[in-house]
Amino acid sequence: MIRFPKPDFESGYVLPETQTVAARAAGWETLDVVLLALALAVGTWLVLKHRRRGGIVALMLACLAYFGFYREGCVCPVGSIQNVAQALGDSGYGVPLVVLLFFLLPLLTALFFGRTFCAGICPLGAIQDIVIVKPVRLPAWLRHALGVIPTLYLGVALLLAYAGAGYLVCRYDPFVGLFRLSATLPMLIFGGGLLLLGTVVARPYCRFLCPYGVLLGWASACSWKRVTVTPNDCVQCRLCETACPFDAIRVPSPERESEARWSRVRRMGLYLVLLPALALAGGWTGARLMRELAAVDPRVELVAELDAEALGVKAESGSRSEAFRASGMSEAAARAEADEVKLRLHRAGLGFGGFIGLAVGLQLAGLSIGRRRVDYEPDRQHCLACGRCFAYCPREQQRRKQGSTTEDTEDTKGTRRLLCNMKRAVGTREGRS
Amino acid sequence: MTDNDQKQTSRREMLRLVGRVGVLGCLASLAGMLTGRLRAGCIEAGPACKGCPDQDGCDLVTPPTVWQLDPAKCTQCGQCATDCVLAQSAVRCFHTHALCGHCKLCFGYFEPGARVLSSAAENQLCPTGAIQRRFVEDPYYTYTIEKDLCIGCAKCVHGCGMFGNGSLYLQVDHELCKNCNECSIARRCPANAFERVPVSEAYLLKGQGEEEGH
Amino acid sequence: MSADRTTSWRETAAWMVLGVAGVFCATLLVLMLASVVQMRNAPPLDTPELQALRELVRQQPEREGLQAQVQALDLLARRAHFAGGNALRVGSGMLLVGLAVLMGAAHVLRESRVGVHAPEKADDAAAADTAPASRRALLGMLGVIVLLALLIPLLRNSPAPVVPPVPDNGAPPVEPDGAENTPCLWPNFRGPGGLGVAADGDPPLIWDGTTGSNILWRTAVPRVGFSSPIVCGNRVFLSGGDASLREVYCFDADDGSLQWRHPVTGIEGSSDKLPDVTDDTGYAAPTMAGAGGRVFALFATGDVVALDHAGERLWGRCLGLPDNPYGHASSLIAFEDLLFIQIDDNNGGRLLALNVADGTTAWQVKRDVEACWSSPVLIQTARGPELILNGNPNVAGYDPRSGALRWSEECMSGEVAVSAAATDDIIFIANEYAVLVALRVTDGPERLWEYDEDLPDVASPVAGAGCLFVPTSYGLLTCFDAATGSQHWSHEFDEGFYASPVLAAGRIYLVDMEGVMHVIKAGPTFELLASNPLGERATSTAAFVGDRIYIRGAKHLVCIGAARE
Amino acid sequence: MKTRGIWIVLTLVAVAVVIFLSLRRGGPRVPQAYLYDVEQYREAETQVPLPYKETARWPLALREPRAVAVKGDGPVVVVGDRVALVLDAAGEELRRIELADEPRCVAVADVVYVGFLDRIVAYGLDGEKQAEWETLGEQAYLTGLAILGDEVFATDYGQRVVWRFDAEGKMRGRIRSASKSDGFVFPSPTFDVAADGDGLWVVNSGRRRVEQYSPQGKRGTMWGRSSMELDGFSGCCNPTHIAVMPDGRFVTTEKGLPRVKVYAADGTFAALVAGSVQLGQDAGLLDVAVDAAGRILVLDAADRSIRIYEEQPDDG
Repeated sequence: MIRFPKPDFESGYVLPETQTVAARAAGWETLDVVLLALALAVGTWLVLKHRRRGGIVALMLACLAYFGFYREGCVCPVGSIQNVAQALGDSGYGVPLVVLLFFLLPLLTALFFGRTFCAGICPLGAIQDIVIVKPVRLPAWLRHALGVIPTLYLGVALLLAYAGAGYLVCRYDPFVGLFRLSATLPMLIFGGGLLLLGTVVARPYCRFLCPYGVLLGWASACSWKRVTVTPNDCVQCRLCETACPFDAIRVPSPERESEARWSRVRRMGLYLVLLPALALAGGWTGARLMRELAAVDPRVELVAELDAEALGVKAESGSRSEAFRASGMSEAAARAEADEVKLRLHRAGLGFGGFIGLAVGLQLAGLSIGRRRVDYEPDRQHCLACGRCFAYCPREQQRRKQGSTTEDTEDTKGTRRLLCNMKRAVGTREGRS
Repeated sequence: MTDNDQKQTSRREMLRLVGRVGVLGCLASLAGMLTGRLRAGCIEAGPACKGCPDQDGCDLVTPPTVWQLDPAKCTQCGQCATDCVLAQSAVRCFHTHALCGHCKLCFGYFEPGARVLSSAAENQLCPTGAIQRRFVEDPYYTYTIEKDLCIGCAKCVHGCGMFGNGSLYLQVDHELCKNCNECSIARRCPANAFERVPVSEAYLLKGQGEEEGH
Repeated sequence: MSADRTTSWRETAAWMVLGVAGVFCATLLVLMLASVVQMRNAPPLDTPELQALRELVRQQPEREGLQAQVQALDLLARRAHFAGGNALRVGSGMLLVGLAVLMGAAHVLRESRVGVHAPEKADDAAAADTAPASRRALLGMLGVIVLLALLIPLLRNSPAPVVPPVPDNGAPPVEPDGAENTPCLWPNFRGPGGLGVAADGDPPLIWDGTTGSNILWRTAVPRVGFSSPIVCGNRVFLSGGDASLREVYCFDADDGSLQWRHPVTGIEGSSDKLPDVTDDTGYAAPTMAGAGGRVFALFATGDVVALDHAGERLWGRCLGLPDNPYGHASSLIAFEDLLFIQIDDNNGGRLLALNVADGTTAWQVKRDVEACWSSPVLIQTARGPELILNGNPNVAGYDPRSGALRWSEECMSGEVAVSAAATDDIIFIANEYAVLVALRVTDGPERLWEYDEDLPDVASPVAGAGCLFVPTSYGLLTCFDAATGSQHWSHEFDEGFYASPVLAAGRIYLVDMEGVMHVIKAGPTFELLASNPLGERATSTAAFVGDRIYIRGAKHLVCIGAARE
Repeated sequence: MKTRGIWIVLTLVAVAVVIFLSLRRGGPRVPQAYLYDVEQYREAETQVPLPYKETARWPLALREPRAVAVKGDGPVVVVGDRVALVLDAAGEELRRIELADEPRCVAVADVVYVGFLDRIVAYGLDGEKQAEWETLGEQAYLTGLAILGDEVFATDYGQRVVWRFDAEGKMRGRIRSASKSDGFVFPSPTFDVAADGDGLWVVNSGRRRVEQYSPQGKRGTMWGRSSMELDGFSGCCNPTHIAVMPDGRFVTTEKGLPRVKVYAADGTFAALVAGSVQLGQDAGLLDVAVDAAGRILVLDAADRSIRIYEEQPDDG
């Protein structure tokens, strides 16, 4: 049954079909996953076995070109956390397998081999990595303070996705606009600003914003294998001390302790006693924060608009309330839905805030433990496995020399320079003592 | 001293092992939960189930999906033209000719109140002149959309839907759409007309066999 | 030696490239930003000139040359739109290449400097000393987050949600259709539907107007009136007036400050002749009504005005001077987009429905009744909402949308001033010298029970909790079983009642003429919970919104509520 | 030196955040040029007097009411949802006739003629099925019925003809346009017919006019002009329905800008009965009938009701 019979054309006019261009075929998505897995494998090999920055840079540029500029940023593991969270909260939403794999693969890699994904595969990391010009060292206190932000961001983003209120991380992805050569002005300023900042503060998004980095960091903290500065044993030459632009190399603990043991223990005890209070404060803050943030949900937005209209504030054309009235849905149902979202976020915020409070409390307590460290080693959680420190280590230079021919390559040139430096450094130290 | 160090090291290794197993368990149960639910049947009304009458035909995992907008829900607010992350919106006007009345006076083409039915700028509705009007035979005309010019503002959709048969409507054109994880138009769409559809049925074209009531 | 020379040559080249690329990128960036800002602020397709010209063509289609101008401008605009987009695309590509070159040069420069800086002087203490600072920083960060959570509501500067938008799941069945769209929680005389039942909230039990205990504010009302307050959002509206002027007042519900007063003057068709009114009816006896961001007021002169919440008049109209022995007293009630006015005077009665948008008459029905002073109430029945009008001699139900008379029952007599009470589809109606009768209205009026002693003549009854409470002007309050009409209890108070009782939070609130509000448990056994003096006489029905009571005394508008600690 | 750098960096971040937040405010606005605007025509409706008032509204217990007809001062018949409702003059339901299929149009004299997609079925006012007429073919799509004398006329949108039947359902002939270049055009299914002493009045909606035909199919006068103004027919295909008043005037309804209007017997605009303010902006097709007392019955499918309009001098 055709509702509109064809006009009685006599000239033999044939109705044209509506032309559509097919979406990118599903096969391509499979290719994305395969390439991701391949890149992770190659990256891991480069970082743990090959140990050369050059290879990592090559991989990074390749991934930036493919995942960044060619695939234009979607879907990326950073965003995938929200799909997973939404699937947990909304039984009507299914995560496509591709997205699930994008979420899992880098995490699994981190769990066994460290943050290879950050080192050379993530396009967001890569674009920041290539703009590092003159990294400054940030003081530890600042790193600790800013380090809370990603966890917070992760929590907020996950909760909003869980409640179905949208994908915050994707919305405020600063670099995806650069990959597409098309961004709104605010996002352009945000992304450009981060890159500008990134010339002196290395990878600011990765370290102080990226929510997926938090998960990778946790996984990496208990990884099976990991990046080391030196291929075998540390000679304590201190040459690698300034090698890391991300301040992720931990130096050996001093011989004598700056603080008496009992006072440290006492303070740790105090923080442990304070834990419940911190968790409570966190919970209260989280609940409050999430209730406010519920305003970004379209359903809550609609009710806010209806309320505003009831107070006599005219909504502009094309508003949610206008479309809502056209849909004929009952206002009570809309309100119930919005209340449900708010309640859900409120409850989830309570739990998550408590968790943050707990985590920060534990970190505070942990800062009171004097952990003994004898060698220079990368921080398990924060090392991005970029491989910059390798070339600074004299033992590494030795290893490479033994393995390579006598050709005067860039590497050996660097080694010569470094060994010379090392001698100088050791000389000053001896001279002082 | 060394003995103490070793003890400490092994203790930490142990802790790490526990942590590793814990994280692994978390990830495995997460993956199991998300795929297991799909395996158990269909998630209700999810993209996996689109187009199959019963649950038997469902895929075991959710197929890749793309964004599309449901013309039945669209209110022609005009935001598709401004809210896309792309400078040129991926939403464009589509035309189902089988629904078209082939009017001489087309309200998707002419300004309401146009006095002369000519293609002069002052008579045309489309801000970019993206609609082509051609004479077929008395009294019928045909209208086609120049895709490259269309900005997806839905002005013509509004006119055609209000006075005519609604043969003009908006669709996400997958030639342009980047398939963002979160579609920025979908987020602001006042009518919640955007949804994810399986990549195999990427368009919701009007007039596909069904008879609509009016 | 040779290595050094190479290095310096590379360095020089890198510096040059860096400089050129830097200047190139900076220039491009500035140009592109300017273009983006311009496209954003003035989209070429949306130039005001083009819009104005198109409008001109529409108005003066015959004018020569206009069309050509539009066409030329339109072409320019389209070109600018598409060219702008293309330029930005090309520009960003070029910028990207420029940045790549810039970064390449910067890296070459950095490479050439690697190794120049030796590790810094060792200060072993520094490593250990970071812990306390980090601890402080972490705690500081926590503080910042908590502060942020506290500040966010302020930063969002949204209008404070003054209207608690919560008709709970158990919204009262008497609430008329469309009430959920209105922000007015006490929209008219005797609250939602005009039935004297407060939807929710827990008003205080005890206060004392003479000492100020649990009195939130008390504001003088400029002109007298027997009308009751209505509450929309965080505003309380009242009407007042005397022979010289009739006014509408708006008070802030939170602090009682008088927000504005609107003199009802200059209404077309309103004559200078004033009606004959008695002192205990006055010029402002009808209570106002509020709906959809508007409030409406009617006066004994027959003038009706619609105002917005800011006090601007939307329309005003004179319905003609009512010919009424005491003065017009029937209150307003609004439903959907109609405002209902019952004018039963010596000329016979009529029921008017005015469009709230412009005050035009949507429909009007004639009523064959004597003069009366009762107010319409709105109930929900199986066949939709129904407007119940008490009159002499008929009680009648109307379809509020069309004005069609659904039923009518002859049972009243005397000077009818009492309005109906209702539970579901049973209405209770009474008047002195007539009868108290319970009518089931769905299947034609069916008399359920009757009672003919101790009848009210000013205050209206209220139904709820399975009971019907009937006050009289000589101080007797009687409680009946709503279903059977059997009398549960009866209690004589010292003073009589002109104000109507309100059922709120399972209690009956009833103020006597001396301003003492009695709180009685709403149930089949009599239990006087409290008697609270207002400090002045009171004859108007109070408004109950949330946990507060707004009541008009002889001179003041008073807000009763639990004082905040 | 080092700390100063950090503070510079922090300031940079803060400035970036502030700029970002300040730009976020407001969100993108849709340019005026992208919005479809017919407000001035709606505005025009409010500038004219409305001599007809809606005196009653009869709610219908139908999900999708399709058509309405009235027999002089007698019963009103509404069809939709596979049922025909017979109402009295006050809107009370007298009878409910179950139908086998989805009805499209209706006419009533002593018999109720219900038009389905491709055929007409006659029922008695008592609800008894009297006759089922022959199908009009696969292409048929009936949209309107009218009774003239003892003959029944049906408009067929699918085949662009008006069918002529005798009371028994025997086809007597068909009315089709004389020439294609000046004939019937129906971009959408809006093809209605009404009858009075002068013959048939057929809506040629694609040309925005009403044409008079003799029962034999000879075209007589025609009236109506295409215009967005109040006195003309707006849109691509209006009017959608027509009815003739006892005094020979016409009532027409329009979609797009929903309007019910009265035209004088010579086709000049007489009055606006109701416009989009009264009917709502999203009213669909509005069938219309007029009873012997001159009451206008408008079937408002969106509101699922019949609106009764009566001429009232003035309410003072």
